[in-house]
Amino acid sequence: MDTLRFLLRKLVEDRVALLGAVIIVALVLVAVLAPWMATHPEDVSEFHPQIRLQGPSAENFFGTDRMGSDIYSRILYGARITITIAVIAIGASVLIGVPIGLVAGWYHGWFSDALMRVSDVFLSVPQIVLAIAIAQTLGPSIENVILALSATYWPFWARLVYAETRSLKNEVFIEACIALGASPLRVMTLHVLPNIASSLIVRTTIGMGGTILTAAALGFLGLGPPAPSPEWGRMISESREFLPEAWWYATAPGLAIFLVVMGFNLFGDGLRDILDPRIRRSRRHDD
Amino acid sequence: MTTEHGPSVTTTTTPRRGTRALLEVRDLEVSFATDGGVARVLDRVDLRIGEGEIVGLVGESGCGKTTLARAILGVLPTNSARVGGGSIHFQGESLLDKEPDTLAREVRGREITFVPQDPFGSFNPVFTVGAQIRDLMRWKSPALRGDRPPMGRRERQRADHARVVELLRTVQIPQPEQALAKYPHELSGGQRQRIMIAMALLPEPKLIIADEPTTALDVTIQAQILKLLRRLAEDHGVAVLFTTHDLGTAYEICDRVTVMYAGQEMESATSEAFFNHPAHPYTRKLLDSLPSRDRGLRGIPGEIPALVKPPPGCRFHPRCDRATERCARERPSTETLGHAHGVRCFHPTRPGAS
Amino acid sequence: MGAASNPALLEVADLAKHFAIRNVWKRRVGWLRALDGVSFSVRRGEILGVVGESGCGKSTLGKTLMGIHRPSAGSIVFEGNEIANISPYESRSLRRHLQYTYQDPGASLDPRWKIGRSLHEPLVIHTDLDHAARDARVRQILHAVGLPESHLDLYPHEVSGGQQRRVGLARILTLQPSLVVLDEPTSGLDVSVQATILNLFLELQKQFDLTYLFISHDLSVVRMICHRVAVMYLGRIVEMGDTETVFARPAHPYTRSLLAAIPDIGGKRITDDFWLEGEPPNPGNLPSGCRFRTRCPIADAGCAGQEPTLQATDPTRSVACWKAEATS
Amino acid sequence: MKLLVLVLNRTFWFFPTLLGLLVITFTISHVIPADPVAFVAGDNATTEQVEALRKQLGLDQPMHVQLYRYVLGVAQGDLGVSLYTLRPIAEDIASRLPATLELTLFAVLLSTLTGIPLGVLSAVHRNSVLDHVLRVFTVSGLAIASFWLAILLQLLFAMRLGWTPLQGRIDGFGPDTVTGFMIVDSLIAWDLESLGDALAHIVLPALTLTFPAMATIVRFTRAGVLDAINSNYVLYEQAMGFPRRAIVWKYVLRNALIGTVTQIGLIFGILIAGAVVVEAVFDWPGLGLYAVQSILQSDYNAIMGFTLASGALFIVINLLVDIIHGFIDPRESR
Repeated sequence: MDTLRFLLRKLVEDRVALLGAVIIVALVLVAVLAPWMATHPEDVSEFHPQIRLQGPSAENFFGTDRMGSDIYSRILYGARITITIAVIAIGASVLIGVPIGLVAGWYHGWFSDALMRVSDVFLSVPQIVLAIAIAQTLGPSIENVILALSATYWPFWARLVYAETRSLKNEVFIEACIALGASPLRVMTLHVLPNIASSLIVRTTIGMGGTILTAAALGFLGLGPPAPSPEWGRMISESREFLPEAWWYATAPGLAIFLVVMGFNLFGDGLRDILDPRIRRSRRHDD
Repeated sequence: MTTEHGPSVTTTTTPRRGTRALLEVRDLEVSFATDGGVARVLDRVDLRIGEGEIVGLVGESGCGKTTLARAILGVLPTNSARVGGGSIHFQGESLLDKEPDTLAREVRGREITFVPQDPFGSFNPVFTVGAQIRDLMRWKSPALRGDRPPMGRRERQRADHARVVELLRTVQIPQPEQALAKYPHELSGGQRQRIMIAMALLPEPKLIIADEPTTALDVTIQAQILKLLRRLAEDHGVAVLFTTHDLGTAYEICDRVTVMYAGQEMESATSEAFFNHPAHPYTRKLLDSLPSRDRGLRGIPGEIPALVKPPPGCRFHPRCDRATERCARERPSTETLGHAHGVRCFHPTRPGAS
Repeated sequence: MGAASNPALLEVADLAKHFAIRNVWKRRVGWLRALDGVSFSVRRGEILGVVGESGCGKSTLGKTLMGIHRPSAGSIVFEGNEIANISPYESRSLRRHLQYTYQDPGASLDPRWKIGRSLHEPLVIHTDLDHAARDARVRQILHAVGLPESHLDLYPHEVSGGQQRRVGLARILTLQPSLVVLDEPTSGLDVSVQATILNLFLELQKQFDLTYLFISHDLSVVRMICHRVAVMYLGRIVEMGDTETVFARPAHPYTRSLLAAIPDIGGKRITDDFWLEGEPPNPGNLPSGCRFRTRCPIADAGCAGQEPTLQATDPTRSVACWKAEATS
Repeated sequence: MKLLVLVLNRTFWFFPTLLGLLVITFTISHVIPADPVAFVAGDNATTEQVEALRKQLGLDQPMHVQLYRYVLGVAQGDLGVSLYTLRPIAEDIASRLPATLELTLFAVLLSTLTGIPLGVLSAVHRNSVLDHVLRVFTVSGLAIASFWLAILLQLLFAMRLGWTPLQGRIDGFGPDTVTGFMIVDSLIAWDLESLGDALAHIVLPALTLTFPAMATIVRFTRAGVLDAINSNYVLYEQAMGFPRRAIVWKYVLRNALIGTVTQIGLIFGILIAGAVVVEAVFDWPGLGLYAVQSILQSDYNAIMGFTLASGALFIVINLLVDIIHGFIDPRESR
């Protein structure tokens, strides 16, 4: 409770991080309230070819697309897709990566080495490349994008937790717990995990931004949820044929992606400043 | 007195040189901005170093000795520290009035050099020792001084190199050429500190500021380094400001000792007077707290005050058993008790009294 | 010192800890003998000092005793039970009365746990006491080490260095240990605080019937409070005996140089007097025979052959030096 | 010597990692149930035709035999044939590699040459206007979708202003191929017209890629410099009166660069990832465009070949980074 209040106070002091937080909250609100906020909620699946490619107006705030659907309404519904993909994919990566990193970091031996080698193999390809391969094989759909992203992103958390656990193992207070006769499970869950939580939270927040970008890129390449899904990357891809005349078509979804990713990055940066200067001690080496 | 503090200190070296002031610090005030508020880390501090004199600046953690050393060098952290008043005169010139660039070019590394506390982190890890010494000589070679006959670059480099090798031998680096080719992490702590001392002597300075130079070292290595530092300072006629938290080390090499407490200097005297006839209650208690079979274990009750909200007046008064109301009100001015023995206390132990 | 007749609480025999030196291929290219055949016993009620410079293995000794390092050889018998080679978790019932305090007790506390919770933890691990019973015990110990109860709600970084040491002590005292390993318990403390903490050690020893293994590099402190002292050099004990004997008539040349290196206010200045040259050799590549011979002023060809073992020179002291007879 | 051992050690891990990657891509393409043969053969193919094609592609064999053949093939530089064109994938990739390399190297050069000095300046003048501007710049560099930035740049510079070509790598035939790098080849042939044309074509895609890469470099350099500035050796150098300029641009920078260099692998990851979409937008005939075309044609084999090739490229780059790191950091001893 104390920590939460401390966090909130620091957040209010750091304007930039606060801006990030506001953007994230806004994104969530938009996703939840999309049916009520949208001016043309039916346009997610309905077309009006007679008013296609209209510029921004009082009726269509961000103009209309090639099918005559209201871009503003589609952007709002797109937020749902973005949030779903990012939250589930990152959640799954964390759930897979954290235990693996913790176990590999705590124990020494061939099993730990093997776990880390496997994650190294995954990290040896740029994430989007592997995600493309997986998403392409599975076929375009939200579920498959989530699967592709989880499969490619878990090694990041495994690596992070592995490194943090290894360095925490050298910390005196962990050694003191071992000397006191605490069980490995006790040390890992009650001492190691809480002490790496802050860097985990920071990386996860920033990771959200990265995942959203990758998901959008998959959508742009046609590997995301199929048409007529209002996925932001797909909308930008559709707009290309109608440039430069229909400039609004690409602008709105691009700005949406930019704002959301920016929100997560700013918030993550702010969290880093707040959480990281924790009481870090110099490690003493054995005499 | 003498019975209480062991056998009398006999200084074989009578106060050498040291008659003319090389460095004079007066009423120096330095504040740091911290999370908790403004901390006045130096509160109207006086310090005097005579030519060729080894002066020990002694005090416990947080007493401001390192800040004073850095203030003299002009390398206080620029974003948090502020000099609030007072003066620093070196060879009669005010250092606080000099431009930062002039200070870096003409004083630091030339007239005043530095031996750091941490020989592990004070070498740049990614350059060889030789490369770092070459750079030092490029900017600070004594051959570059105005009063030396001009030399060609080649000629100067050759002379400098010879001087480097010779000095490294003097500080007992057995194979100087090989040591120069090494990276800092390939040398032991003792070797690194020896090279640091050589580097401090290379520019032929008037004053070396050695900030806890033996704290990171083992006792046998510390003994070697102290011995070396004292001999070299005497041979080269260079004055040394030696900060330490260890009264024993100060006893070993200092001609004079100044003791500080919580940002105020308390007492300043020749080693002989300081260890035999301490006048300030803090000095006496500090000496008493050294482990000794005769005295047993005597600590000083209480804790060192936080500098953000220090006690008014004499900062030691809350832990002092001689303190009166006046001590909490005003800071004592320096009272001279004997030959160059100054004490900042309303109730000092006067010579003769016991 | 009155403890001489007491039975041994801890018996250490031929204890060794060798760390593998590996190259980039992770292949072993040598051994770093941090601890190389150390034997001693600690009697109930005494304070045994272990002194030496960095790299002498005194910290490795403490950590091997605690089971943090697995010994490469030798035995550790505590209260009659062999505890070498059993992990601290598996042998926790045997080790409950053998506890360890860290050089920097602030760092030995989880920075995210309040002091109160950290003080409860040993009892949670070792006993079935409920919260109220634990709390009573914790408060009692807190009082004994001279800390206010309000400290239970503070985080470690919110208290001073001297107080952190008290917390560190309180944490292990909750388990009612018989032997406490104090690893560099005064390093980093100001002298004015040091004396207070040392007095606390002595008081607690009486109050809780403790035995101490006092590991320190500070010889003047060791001289003040230890009954017996063991001097270590590069992983071996080179001299061991009653503190008075060792300090008054050191027999090993290394002990003599250590004593000569301590500044002695009012005494002879080391800047006039100190004679030991050079630095310890690399512990991964030790000289043959006596490991001190490369720095020893009295070493001769004989010292390069066999390694000397501890031999009693008088009833209260033993020395590992070929030339001890000639010099003591 | 130490460095040599390091290089050997790193090289040693190259093959197991690549093999692991191979197994992963194979698993993705073969274990996941989808019948590429039916797709390739088309809807009106007879069962016999499908089976014949299956046999021709070796897909009738048991899984482990297929994996064995695949590995064997890759070891000989054979990535199989495209399901769409039936051309050898390895040849396709080899012919497109120079275009991607030229683009990414150009971007790396641009981003390091600008990013490092800017990172140093923003650390040295912390909290100045420059620092704040750069902070906004770096945060947006990492938040902007590269395909969107590419479209915006096209919209402005190619469509509205007409300063640069809209897409492609060169107009006309270009210089004779020697290295495969248009810019280098036109310099070799001293064909200034082609050179100008090549530069005009590369500038927009390179800028798109540079933006996030440069943001990363600025960030890491800034953090590294700040770390170094607060170190004891800088205090020592200041106390000994070393010139400020030398302290920053020689002593501090060298230390900060060690951190930045380790991030170059990461930066190449950003670039290769960016190249996929950016090449698609600018119709740049490299690996990325190849991948995107293969996606549209559902050419599984080609996508696997692309994955493997970019993985290998990425591993090689990280190997090089490690070696450079070994050179500039004398403490390296892992």
